[in-house]
Amino acid sequence: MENIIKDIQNRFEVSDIVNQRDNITFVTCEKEKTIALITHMKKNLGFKHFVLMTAVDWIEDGLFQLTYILNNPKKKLDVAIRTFISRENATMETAHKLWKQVSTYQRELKEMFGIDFPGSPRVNESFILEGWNDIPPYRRDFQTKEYAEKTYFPRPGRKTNDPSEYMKKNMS
Amino acid sequence: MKKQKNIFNWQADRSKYPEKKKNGKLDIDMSSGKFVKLWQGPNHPGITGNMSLELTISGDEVVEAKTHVGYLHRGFEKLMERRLWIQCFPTCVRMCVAEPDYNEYLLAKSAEELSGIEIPEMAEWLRTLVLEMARLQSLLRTVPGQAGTLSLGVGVQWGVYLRDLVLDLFEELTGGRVYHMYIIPGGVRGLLPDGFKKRMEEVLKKIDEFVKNIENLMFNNIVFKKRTIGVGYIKPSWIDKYGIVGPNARAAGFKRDVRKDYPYLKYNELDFEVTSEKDSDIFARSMVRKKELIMTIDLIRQIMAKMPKKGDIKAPTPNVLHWKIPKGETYVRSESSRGEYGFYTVSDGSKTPRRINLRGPSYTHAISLLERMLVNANIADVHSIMVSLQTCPPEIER
Amino acid sequence: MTNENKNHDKFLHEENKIREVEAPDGSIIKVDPLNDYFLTDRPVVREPKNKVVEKFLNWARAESLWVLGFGTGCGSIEIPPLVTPRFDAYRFGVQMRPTPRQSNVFIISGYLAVKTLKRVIRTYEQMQGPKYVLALGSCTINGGMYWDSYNTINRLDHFIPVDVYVAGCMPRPEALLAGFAKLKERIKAGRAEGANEYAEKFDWYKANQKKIINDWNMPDYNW
Amino acid sequence: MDIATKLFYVFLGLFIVLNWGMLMSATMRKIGARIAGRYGIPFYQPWIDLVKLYSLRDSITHGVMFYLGPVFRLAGGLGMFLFMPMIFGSEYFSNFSFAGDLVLIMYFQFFGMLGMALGASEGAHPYSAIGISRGLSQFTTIEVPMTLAIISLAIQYHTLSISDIVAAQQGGIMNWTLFTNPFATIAAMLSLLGAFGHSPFNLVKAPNEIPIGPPTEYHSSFLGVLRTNAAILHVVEAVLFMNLFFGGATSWLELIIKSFLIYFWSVFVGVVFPRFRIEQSVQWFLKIPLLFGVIAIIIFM
Repeated sequence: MENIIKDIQNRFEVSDIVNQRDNITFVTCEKEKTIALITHMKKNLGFKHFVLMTAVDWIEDGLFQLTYILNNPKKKLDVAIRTFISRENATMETAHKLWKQVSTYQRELKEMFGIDFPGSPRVNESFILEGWNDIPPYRRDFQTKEYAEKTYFPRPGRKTNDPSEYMKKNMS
Repeated sequence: MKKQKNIFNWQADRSKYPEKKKNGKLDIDMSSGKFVKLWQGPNHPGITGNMSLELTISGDEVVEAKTHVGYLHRGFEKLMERRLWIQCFPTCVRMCVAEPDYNEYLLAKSAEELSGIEIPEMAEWLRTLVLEMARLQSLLRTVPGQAGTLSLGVGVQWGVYLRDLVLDLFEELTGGRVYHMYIIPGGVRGLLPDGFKKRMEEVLKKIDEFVKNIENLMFNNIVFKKRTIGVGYIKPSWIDKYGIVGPNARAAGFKRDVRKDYPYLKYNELDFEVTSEKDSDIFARSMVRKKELIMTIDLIRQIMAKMPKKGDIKAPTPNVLHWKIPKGETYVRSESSRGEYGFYTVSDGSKTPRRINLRGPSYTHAISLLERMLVNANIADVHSIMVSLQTCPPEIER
Repeated sequence: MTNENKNHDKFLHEENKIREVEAPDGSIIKVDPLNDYFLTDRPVVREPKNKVVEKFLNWARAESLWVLGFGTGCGSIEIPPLVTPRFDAYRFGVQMRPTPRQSNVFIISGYLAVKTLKRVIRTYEQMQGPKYVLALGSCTINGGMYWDSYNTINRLDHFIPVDVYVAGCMPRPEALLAGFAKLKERIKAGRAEGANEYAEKFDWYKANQKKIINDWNMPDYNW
Repeated sequence: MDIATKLFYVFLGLFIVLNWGMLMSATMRKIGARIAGRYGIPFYQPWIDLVKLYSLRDSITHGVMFYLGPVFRLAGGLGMFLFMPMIFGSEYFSNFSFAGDLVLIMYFQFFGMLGMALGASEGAHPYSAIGISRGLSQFTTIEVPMTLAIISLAIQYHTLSISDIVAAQQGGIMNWTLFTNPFATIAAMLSLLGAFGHSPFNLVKAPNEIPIGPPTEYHSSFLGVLRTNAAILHVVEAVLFMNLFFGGATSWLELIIKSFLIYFWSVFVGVVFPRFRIEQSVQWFLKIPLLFGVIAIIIFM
C-alpha cells in the first residue's frame, strides 16, 4: 500500500492522504490530473475494479467533491481519489472509456448534481427522474421538504416534533 | 455462434443481423418494418421488481436493449441528509427490500468506524448471524426463481414457503418480518430468545430437504438444462470491464468474495470455501447460488455452534439524539447475496450525515451489463438472463 | 380538457408533437398523435343494474378478484408469500393476472414515485370496470417514511380512487388478506364504485395528475 | 329421430361437456396447487370467474375482427364437439358424426387457432403478435405427428369415421388402439402435450415472457367466450383421443374417467418441466413424435 501511495504521490502530487483502514486510503488529486491518475492506476498498478463514483456537495466552499473508489482485486487494496471542482458550471472530464459502467454513474451525477461530463454516452438522457423541472435534487440548496409540501398534497394532521425536545418532555 | 451440426439442431446464424453501418453502428431503421420496439415493464410479470426494458427486436431476436430505471426513486440519499444519524437507521433499511439487513449493518459500521466505537464480541456474532439469515431468505427466493422464469413454479412455491419460515425466525429475534432494524450503532438490539437454536435447526433441516428436491427438480431437469446452458454467457474479460461482482463473477471463475477477501465481523473465524463455477452461463450462475445456499446453511450452523451464550450486546454510545460524528469519510463493504454491497459515508461533524452513497451490485449488473447481454438474445430468454443477474431495482435508484 | 401544466409542452416527445406528414398520394396531412391515434371519449358512469341482479353479480365479482401483477413498490415483496403455501390467497378467489385488461384489483404496493404514478394511471385506466384499488402501506396514505421526499407522492386518493387502505410498513400478508376480506365486504355491499367515482370526478383527478406529472406525453384517455 | 330431439340432446351433451370441462380445469389446478403445497382454488371458482367476466361493465373493443376472434375460436370448439360421437352406441350422444368426421375434426382443430390469430392481431399488441406466430408454428408441427398417427389409424381400420374406429376397438381392453397400434398412440399422445399447451409447451401464453400471448388484449365477455371455449375444447380433445386410442366410452362415467386421465397426462408432465423455446419445441416435435408416427405408418403399409 505504501509503495503505491508513494508512487502516485511522486507522479501526480496527491495530497491529504488519509489511511482510513489498513486497506483503504483516501487521497486528493487535482482536477486536471485525476483522469490520468485513474488511468495510471488501472493500467499499471492493477486497480482493475471500479467500485463507485459519486459526488459530495460542499456548498459552504462552493465546491463539489468527486470521489472515485478503485479496488485492486489481487492485492485487496482500495484507493479513493477525491477531486474538487467548482460548483458553478460544474464539468469534469469523462472516464467512460476506462470502464463500461462509468457512463451510468456519470448519467446519474449529471441528473442529480448537475455535473456535466462532456462526451459521456447518453449523459443528457434522463436517468432516474422524469420531467424534473427544478434544480438538481441532490444539491444541498434544494429543499426536499418544502418541495414535497408544495407539490404532493400532504395529508393534513401530520405532527412533526424535534426528537430531542420531544423526548425531554416525555421523559420528565 | 455455434456451427450447425445437423438439421435437427439447426440454428440460424444471425450474428450478422442487423447490418452494420460503415461507422460500426447498427443499422436500425424503425420505418423499414423489420424491427419492432417492445417495452417490457414496469407492468410485466417477468421483470424483477419495478423497472423496464426497451427492446428493439427483429424476429425473435433482440438487437438493441435499453434499461429504464427510476420507478422506485425515493431520494434516500437526500432524505438521510436531513435526518439525525439515528433516524437514518429505519430509513436506510428500506433501500433494498430483498435483504434489508446489509443496509443496517453498513450504516452502523460506518458510523462506528468514523466515531471510533468498538462493538462487543457477542454483538458481532449476532450481526453475522442476522446477515447470513438475510442471505438465506434471499437465496430461497432466487434459487428456485430462476426456474420460475421458465414457468416451473413449483420450486418457487416451496422456496417462498421456507422463506416465510426464516422470516418467522427473524420475527422472533427482531420483532420485524421484512424490515428488522435490529442492528443499531454500537451493537444489536437483543439476545437470542430461548430455544431459538432448536427452532433454527428445525427450519434448516427443512431447507436441507428442499435443496435435495430442488437439485432433482431444476439441476437434473433436461429442459431446464436445455434452456439455460450456454445462454446468457458472460465473458471473463467483462468482469472487470463492467464491474461484475458476487455470484455473477464467481460463476465466471473469479473467486471474489468480500467475506474472504476483506473479512468483516466474524467471518475469519468461520470455515468456508468460496464457491465458483467456470461456465459463466445461466446454469452456472444458478449452480453458484445453490452452492451458496448450502454454504449459508452450513455457516449458520457454525455460527450457532461457535457463538457464546451470553455477553454484552451493545457498546456505550453517546446520546443518539445529540450524537455528532467526527468529520471524515469512509467506504465499508459487505457481501450481499448479489455481490459487493458498500456504503460510502461522509460526515462533516454535524448531527446529520453529509452524504451517504450506496454501491449496489445491481447498479452495474442491471444497466450496462444487461444492455450488453441482451443483444442477440432470444426474446424468450430475456427474463431468465435478467433474473440470473439477480437485479434488484430499488438499490439502483435508491 | 385544458392543459394547465405549462411543463407539458416542454417535455413533449418528438413523436407526440403535432406535425405534417406526406400521405401516399402526395397530399400533406396534419397529424396530432395524442388526439388522432387514441380514443377521445370521456369515461361514463355505468349505473348498476336492478337490485337483485346486481347483488348476485357483486357476489360473483367479490369472489373472483383478479389481481394485476404489477409491483409498484417495496410492498410487492409480500405478494409472493400471499400466493404460496403459507397464506394461499387462491383459497379466497384471489388470482394473479399478468395484464391490466383482465384484472380487476390493482394492488398499489407502497410508495409511488412520480415516474411510476404515470404508469399506474395508465394501467388503472386500461383496466375494465368495475375495478378496485387496494393501497398498501402507510406511504400511500400520507407518504409514510417518505413524507418529505421530492419524488414520491403523499396521498394516493388524489390521483385514483382507493377502496381499501392496508396500513403498515410493510403490511404483513395477514393484513393483506384482511384487506381482501374488507374489499369483498365493500363489493358485496355495493359500495366499491371506484370506477364510477373516477368518471364522476374525472376533471378533478386529471387536474391533480397533470399538476404533478410534468412529462405527460400520453393521451388524456388511456382506454 | 327428428331434428328437435336431436338438437335437445346435442345441447344436453354440450351442457354436460361444458360443466365437466370447468370442473376438470379446476381439479387440475387444485392438483397443481397440491404439488406446490397449497390448497388451491375452490372447485367452483371457474363458474364464478365466468359469471364475473360476463358481468363486467366496461368492455373496450378494437374493431370488428376483435369481436370475431373469440367467436371463431368458439366455433372451432363447437365444431369439434358437434361432429364428435361422445358416447359409443348411444343414439342420443353421437351428435352429428358421419362417415368422414375425422377429417372435419382435424380441420376444426386448426380453425379456432386461425380465427384467434385474426382477432388477436386486431388488438395490435406486440405480445399478441409474438404469441400468434409462436402458436401457429407450434401447432403446425404438432399436426404433423398427429396426422401421421391418424393416417396410420385410417390405414389400420380402413375408415375415417370415428364411430367405426371406436366400434373396431370394442370387446376387451386388448382391442384398443393403444395395444393394436402402439406407435401411433405414442406419437399422438406426445403431440397431445403440445395441443393442451401445458409446459414445456406453453409458449403461446407464456405468462412471464409474453403476458399472455394472443389473449393479452381480451377481457370481460371476450375472455368469457374464450374460457367457455377452453372448457369445451379440453374435454372434446380428450374425447377425441379417447375415441381414437382408448376404446371410446359407453357411458358418461367412462367418458369422464377416461378424459380426466388423458388430460391429467398433460398436467402431469407440465408440473415438473420448464418451458421450451419455440425452436426447441418445434425441433422436439419433429424428432421423436415424428419418428413414431412414421413407424406407425410403415407397419400398416
